Amino acid sequence: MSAGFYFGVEVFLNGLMAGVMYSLVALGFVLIFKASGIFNYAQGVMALFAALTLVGFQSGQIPFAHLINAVFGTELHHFGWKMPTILALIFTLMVMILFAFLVEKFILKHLVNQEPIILFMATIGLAYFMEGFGDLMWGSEIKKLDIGIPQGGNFWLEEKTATLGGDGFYGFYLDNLDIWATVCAIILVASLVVFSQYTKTGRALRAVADDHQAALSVGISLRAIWVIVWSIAGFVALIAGIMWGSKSGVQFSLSLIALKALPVLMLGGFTSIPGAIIGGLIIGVGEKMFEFLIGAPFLGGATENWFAYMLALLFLVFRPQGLFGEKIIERV
Amino acid sequence: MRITKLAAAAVAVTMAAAPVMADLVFPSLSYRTGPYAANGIPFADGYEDYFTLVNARDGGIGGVPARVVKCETGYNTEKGVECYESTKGEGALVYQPLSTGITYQLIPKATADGIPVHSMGYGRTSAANGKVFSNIFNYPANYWNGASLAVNHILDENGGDIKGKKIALLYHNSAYGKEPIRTLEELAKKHGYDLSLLAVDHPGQEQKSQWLQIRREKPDYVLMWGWGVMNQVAIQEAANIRFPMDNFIGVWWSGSEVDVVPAGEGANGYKALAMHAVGDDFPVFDDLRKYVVDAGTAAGAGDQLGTVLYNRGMYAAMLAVEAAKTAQALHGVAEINPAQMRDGMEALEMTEAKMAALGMPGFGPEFTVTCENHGGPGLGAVQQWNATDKTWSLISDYGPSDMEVIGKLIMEDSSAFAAENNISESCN
Amino acid sequence: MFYREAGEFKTTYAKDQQTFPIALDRWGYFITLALAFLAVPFFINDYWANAVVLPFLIYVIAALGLNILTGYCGQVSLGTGGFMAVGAYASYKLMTAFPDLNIVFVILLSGGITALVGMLFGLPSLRIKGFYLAVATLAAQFFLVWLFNKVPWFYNYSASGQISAPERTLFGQAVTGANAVPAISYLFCLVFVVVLAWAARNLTRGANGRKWMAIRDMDIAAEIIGVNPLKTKLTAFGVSSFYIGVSGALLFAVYLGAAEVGEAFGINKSFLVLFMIIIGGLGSIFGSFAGAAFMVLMPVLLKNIMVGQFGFPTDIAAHFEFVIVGGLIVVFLIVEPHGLAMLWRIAKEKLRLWPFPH
Amino acid sequence: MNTQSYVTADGRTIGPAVMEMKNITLRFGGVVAIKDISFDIRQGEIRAIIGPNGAGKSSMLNVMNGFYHPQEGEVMFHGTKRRAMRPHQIAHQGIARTFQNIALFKGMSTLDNIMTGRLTHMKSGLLRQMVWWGASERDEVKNREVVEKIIDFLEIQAIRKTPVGRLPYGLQKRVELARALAAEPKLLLLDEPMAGMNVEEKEDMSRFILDVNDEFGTTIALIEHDMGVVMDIADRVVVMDYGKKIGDGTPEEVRTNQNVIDAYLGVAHD
Repeated sequence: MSAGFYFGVEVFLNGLMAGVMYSLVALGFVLIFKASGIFNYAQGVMALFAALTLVGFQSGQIPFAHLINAVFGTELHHFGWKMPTILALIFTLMVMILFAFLVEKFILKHLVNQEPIILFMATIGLAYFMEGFGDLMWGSEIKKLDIGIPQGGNFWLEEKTATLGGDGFYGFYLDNLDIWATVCAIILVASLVVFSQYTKTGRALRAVADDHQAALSVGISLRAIWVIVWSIAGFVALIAGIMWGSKSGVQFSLSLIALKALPVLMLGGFTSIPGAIIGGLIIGVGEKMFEFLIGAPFLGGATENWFAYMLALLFLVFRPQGLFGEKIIERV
Repeated sequence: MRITKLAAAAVAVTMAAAPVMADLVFPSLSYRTGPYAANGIPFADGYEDYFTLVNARDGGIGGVPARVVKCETGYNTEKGVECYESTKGEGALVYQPLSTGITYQLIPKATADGIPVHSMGYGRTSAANGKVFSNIFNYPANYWNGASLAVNHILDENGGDIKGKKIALLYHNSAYGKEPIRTLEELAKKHGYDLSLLAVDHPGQEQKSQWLQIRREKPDYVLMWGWGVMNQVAIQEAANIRFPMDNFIGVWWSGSEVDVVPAGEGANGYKALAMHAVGDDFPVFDDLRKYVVDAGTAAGAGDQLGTVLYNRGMYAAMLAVEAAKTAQALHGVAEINPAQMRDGMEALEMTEAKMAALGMPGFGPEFTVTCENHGGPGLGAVQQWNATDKTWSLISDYGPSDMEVIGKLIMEDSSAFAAENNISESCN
Repeated sequence: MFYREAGEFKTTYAKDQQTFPIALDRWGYFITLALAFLAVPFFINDYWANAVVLPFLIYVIAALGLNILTGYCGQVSLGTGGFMAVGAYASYKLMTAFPDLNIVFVILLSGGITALVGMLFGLPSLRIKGFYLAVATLAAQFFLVWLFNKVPWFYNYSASGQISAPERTLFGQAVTGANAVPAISYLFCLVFVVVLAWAARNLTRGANGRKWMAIRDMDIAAEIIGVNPLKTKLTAFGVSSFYIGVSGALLFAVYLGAAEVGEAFGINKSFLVLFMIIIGGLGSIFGSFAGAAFMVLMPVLLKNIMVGQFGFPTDIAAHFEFVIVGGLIVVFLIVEPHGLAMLWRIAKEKLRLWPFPH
Repeated sequence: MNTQSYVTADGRTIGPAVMEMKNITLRFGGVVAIKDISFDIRQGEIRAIIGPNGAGKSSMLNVMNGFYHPQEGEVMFHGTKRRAMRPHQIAHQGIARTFQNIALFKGMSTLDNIMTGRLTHMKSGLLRQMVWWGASERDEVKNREVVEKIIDFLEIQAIRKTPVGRLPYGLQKRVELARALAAEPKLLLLDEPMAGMNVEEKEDMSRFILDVNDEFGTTIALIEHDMGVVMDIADRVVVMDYGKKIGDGTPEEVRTNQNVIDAYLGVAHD
């Protein structure tokens, strides 16, 4: 086999890994959409906010320090302690649950039974709000996020496979961070499945997803469900924020990862958790392979952004119900 | 329409005319918010602090206090326009637009208004041709100088022969990122290296494809024209594939502390171009601490002194102050207007003696601005990151760039602009 | 008791169908128009024109366009930024390729070209619906931005990839380029706004508008009563893109003067215009004006209050701007999901009954 | 095939067949919704299709207006075989309908909803619409006059400008009828026009259907699961059960048909 073939395989594998990273973001969208029919544009900003909060706790930053300094002329920065990662994670999770609670109390509660586009808009308003709020709270500098996940090429794999493809091939390259992300994603999806199949709350969640009215009539509190779902989505956002933030540092641009998840959603459907995973993998592999085979050699590169959307678009034209949807029979 | 009118009335109330004061106005179009805030904050701090220092230490410029008018653009072009319009009425002497987009906006506007623009190391490269761009200055160096400086550095490391070497350019897929391509292609013809181009789409969080390609093709050197999150990810990915950091050279906008810190140890040895010195080992910083930070008048938290971008902001402010002084001497008035400021910039001469007197010996290259050449001689240096003690340091002198190649390109691009916009050349 | 329709009986169907059935409204409209054309040009200065009024007028056109597509025809689009870019680059190419072509035709032709591109990207709307379509239009957004960045022909092979609008005149007055007087740029845009708003009103109140709204409200029923869905949706995409293209051309040529595709026409622009129509009111011409005014004026107003009046540091003010605008969007949606236009209508209905409570 | 015209007891003229369904079979996947059904609808008559829930009546109506395409059989309209076409093309041929679950355009007023019924008669060239003055305005006024007649006829003047979402159920049904009538159809299909109504509303609706047929001479095909009212107003009735036709004829004939009686009394099928 030629080196070119193995490079193709390498790109394919890395595409799968990138796909997992996209799926992590897409999962948050799916959870909320499934339970409440809300297309939560703020998911990306939630990931940013969660990561900011995590780093803030870890490094003992004083929230709103800049604001306080500006108003009172003080010189506050840090509390002066460092928090162990695990404690910081727990605190961040609590903040995300509080966030879910506040979102329900101040936004969702007042928008029950509104059209989807209105709810979508509300989440855009929320995203704006969170962008400003996150910056006010934690500052806008780029922060290093390190919770001990190894980064860099997996050299064991590289050495073991170096002899495969002859002189021009240097062994498969996979990023340790991506491998970790994959493991996390598997655990996350498995626990979500267990949660929704085998716990009472999980079953209630599914009931709400199937039919709001019916769920209400058997006494499931819609509002409690919303808080739970947004909390879980906050947790997923935290995981996504950690994975993406480890790579680039925690900064404003982190919120843009939402854009990477949208074609995944189109492909996999807004309501299917397996769809989010498979869709992510297809998008990841598709855009990487396209860039490798066509984009970089013939089109001058940087095709990935639009190709992901075009792929999803083409797919939908031929299968409007998405990957896992059932064929739609129109009735009147 | 009624709501519009109400709001308009409200705006009118809040926009009560600013008092006219005898001072020299220097607007600071900062971007302390938005996706590039981490870069914008230290620059704005440095820019603003230097004027504070000049006022506190020297009693202003030639006896007239300098006033900094702050306006937040968030790196957004339309907000930049709003900032320009809202500050120009206060008698702004010179604009530092700080984003390529805003610079392009201001080139025709500021020219029509007779206000000079100083785009230091960014903006429209061919504005170096003062014959066409009468009000635009981009000394001491521009992107094309930068590309040439990087190639010169590689030439130095290889004893002047880079025939057959592979050089890859990793660039932000935007007007900014594409700037060096033409120069690098010309230089490739001259020096015989192979150039490959790798575009990264905005914002640049996902660069796996590009770095796998670099890993496959094993270029000898990688140059980077990156911005924002693209820088941090690229440096991290380079470390991930164990690319030799010594051979990875970024432009000056890809070479600040915030770009390398997130990658930790892996970034050690990464290089970037420089148009001014780094670190706080200059007498001027003692003054800054004494008159500004300790006096509690610093623009930021006062912890950025000596960082690359703080120094750049301060350097830009210093050049503005020196140009104002030149203008005052030239026209014999202390309270100069924008047109006189423009003349001062055009007659600016930075010598080692001048910088030493300011407490900044060797802080930047020596250069002279002329009516024809608004870009200076295009001198620049290379700096390198030491991840252990977390410092940048210059590893070369301010060397020349290949003006033979660049000059030709500048003439080409500026005359195309002149033709498109019916501009007749001045300086004759 | 002053604001009411009592005593005004419509004797013909044509009168009954007019835009402002209440005399007071009609007068308000004419006075606003007269002020806009006869008074404002004498008072407008650089700051007002460039910081507030020009962007407001230009975004009104974009908002009208998107409102036709999303508000009237129910097809949510996030490709507005990309379509504006088509308008901008088309006007740049036309201006540089045909220096003698009148600027009015340049702008209109740019709109026409955008309409064609819009219809092309509207084709999938026959099969893809709702949020899926919204996300699908992002494909247009990303692809168009990439294309204008990648193919040097679009920016005349300039080294930087930026496009700059050369000076063009109308009746001897510069309307584009740096020498344009604010009053002239303002009037130029105003004429486009008034004509296009009037055309939009006419398009939406007649047979076309009903077809669009029928598709929006229930596409299957619409098809069964004789509305051709493909043709109707494509018309909406075409008309909408025409407006958006004109708006993009004006934004580039008259307002910005220079532009780079990724920065000026990125995804943020798509969201901005969508905000405008939702805050203003979907399916409302007035809403397009109100929404554009809100999104253009609010940040300027907040900035001037916070920085100018209270002396906030500029960065904190900018953060608060996000918090406040985001918060206001949510509050508006909670108070009145149908936007400022509906609030306005409710206010008028209250006024009509005043001073009696019912 | 019925080609002879005749005059009914109440003096209406019933002409030759407008639409003929020939051996229609419709399947969804493996499920057979309609099995080999043939019948015709004659000019000027009120033709009812009745049957219990799930008999395939709505599917039949959907075949008639081209929303579903049958796998076998053909539809003859005005004596010629109808080729496969989209529903909007069929609307242009003069077939209008109402819906079982009201399908009004919720964002529009009553007047606008009814005006949509005129769309097949209106011109919508973009340029002339943009200018409005002149051609478009005249077109609008002309069609508005037609619509106003229907509004008067159905006694809904008071709710002209009301958004349809705010109307009670019975009125919505009436607006939907008005929208279908506005098209001045050659054949009007009514899908359970009386479903969910109380006795009074049912009587009103029956009266309107009869009046429409009488005054405009509109040919009407309606489906209904409840035999009662239908028997009073229909000229001829097709009875369906489990996708098959089990009876066809005048109300009296059908009433005495053993198969029909069995179906309605729930005799076990075998």
